[in-house]
Amino acid sequence: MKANNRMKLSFYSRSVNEGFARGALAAFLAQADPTVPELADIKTAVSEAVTNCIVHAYPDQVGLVYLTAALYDGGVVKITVADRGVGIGNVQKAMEPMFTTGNPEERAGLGFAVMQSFMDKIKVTSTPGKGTRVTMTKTLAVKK
Amino acid sequence: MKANNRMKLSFYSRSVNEGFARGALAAFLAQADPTVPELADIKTAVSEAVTNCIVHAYPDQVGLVYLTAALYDGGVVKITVADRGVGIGNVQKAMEPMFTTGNPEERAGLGFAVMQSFMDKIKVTSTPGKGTRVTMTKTLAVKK
Amino acid sequence: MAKVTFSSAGEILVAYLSGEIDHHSAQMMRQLIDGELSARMPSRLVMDMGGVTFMDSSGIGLILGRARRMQATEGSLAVQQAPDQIKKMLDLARVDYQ
Amino acid sequence: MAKVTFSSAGEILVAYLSGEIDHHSAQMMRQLIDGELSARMPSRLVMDMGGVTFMDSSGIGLILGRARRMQATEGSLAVQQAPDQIKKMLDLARVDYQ
Ligand SMILES: Nc1ncnc2c1ncn2[C@@H]1O[C@H](COP(=O)(O)OP(=O)(O)O)[C@@H](O)[C@H]1O
Ligand SMILES: Nc1ncnc2c1ncn2[C@@H]1O[C@H](COP(=O)(O)OP(=O)(O)O)[C@@H](O)[C@H]1O
Repeated sequence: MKANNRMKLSFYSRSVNEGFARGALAAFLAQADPTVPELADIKTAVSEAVTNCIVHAYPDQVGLVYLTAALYDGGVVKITVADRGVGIGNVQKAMEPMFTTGNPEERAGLGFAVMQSFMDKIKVTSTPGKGTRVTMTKTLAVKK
Repeated sequence: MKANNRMKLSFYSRSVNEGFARGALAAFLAQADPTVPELADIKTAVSEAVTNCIVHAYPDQVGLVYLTAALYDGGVVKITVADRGVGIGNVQKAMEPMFTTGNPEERAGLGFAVMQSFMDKIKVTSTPGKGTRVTMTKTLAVKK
Repeated sequence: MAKVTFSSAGEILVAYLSGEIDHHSAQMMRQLIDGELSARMPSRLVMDMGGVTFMDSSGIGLILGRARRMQATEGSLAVQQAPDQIKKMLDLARVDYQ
Repeated sequence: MAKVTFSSAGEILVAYLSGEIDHHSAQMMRQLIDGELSARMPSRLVMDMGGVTFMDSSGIGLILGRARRMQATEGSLAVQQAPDQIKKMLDLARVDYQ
């Protein structure tokens, strides 16, 4: 299916860019006229995925984070967040709620759980040493 | 000189993305804490360059617009807007105020004049049939 | 969201522009204003920029195009209530304002 | 801009969080709150979310970490005034709120 509109963004894995990614995404999604809770859900899920690239994918260096967003007929929003970082050995394990390899004083291990619960669908592919890609979709309610 | 932060964005040459490009840029520049007029100047100049890609570079088709923004020490903001469209035969002529090849009912021929006056420096390189790149810099006032 | 509302008194039509004026929204604004001009045939058009939060040179194209339309019928155009950043753009384009 | 302000009454410290809570801002908020906890040693910490406009799971990490700190000194923690979207996140993480 061909996207009606699409954007591609890349930026450094620096924490100041978490807010930038959400702001850029909100500016792109404005044309789809999401409700306030729909927009908040999507921003939250994307913030989780972007933060994971910054915290986990590039633990000791600055790398690039890749974000794409596309709009399809019927209010379908598709978003990918990808990195070329360390990758995940066991994706299924990583996606379990409360599982974290991060500092437990900071990370709750809920990033993937949030993405799953705030979006309609999420797919994670990862290759250790090569990087990780998270693909998420959500269908916006049709406005009258 | 190495940028302290940098982002790269691409999107379709559709007019709805003019507002998106400005919104994404504003989200990126927030970390540099520009004044309201500084931010307005940069958004205006970038809006001109992006609109030119949409109106002139891809007259009968949808193509890609490439936007980058980078922040350097001393409040220096550097922005490029590029396309792979029709290009400009005579850049010097194109940059003259009031010159336009567009519909004079809509275009004022002031895009380049605005970029020159609202930014500190602008450089335009173009190859007919290959595309155009506009590079603009502005130094933000240092905050106390 | 860009918007235009109108008020009319005698020969004068006032168009209140608000939101962001760029090439995207200027197309819609032009159609709205030209529709109103055709319907009312005012001798003076006032473009009120009080609610405009952003404007690039597409807004100048919008103003100059309407000025030409008004001149064609011996009418006149005025721009009012422009915020500072919009004045900067009007000055660059040598468009007068009140 | 993310911000934390404090008010203190007897044994109770209230931290008023506002703005966007993400991994970037949570680091700063954690330092501010922990600094205040060390200085005042309250027996109850109330985290007031009334001004929070965005929160991802980094905010849960912030809350749970502070809860553990309070428990370590037999103290308690409460979360109050969470806007709806933040409640959704708290529910998912099974964090109680008032
Ligand atoms: N982009 C990534 N690159 C490498 N590892 C990741 C990435 N995203 C997630 N992980 C791994 O999956 C674990 C769980 O992630 P998540 O559910 O988001 O919780 P948290 O970020 O709080 O640890 C992380 O602790 C990390 O080990
Ligand atoms: N990205 C571009 N690709 C092709 N032609 C361009 C591009 N940008 C500008 N031009 C040419 O330069 C002319 C002047 O541009 P500008 O000063 O922005 O005024 P306007 O957009 O109102 O025409 C345009 O009419 C067009 O012929």
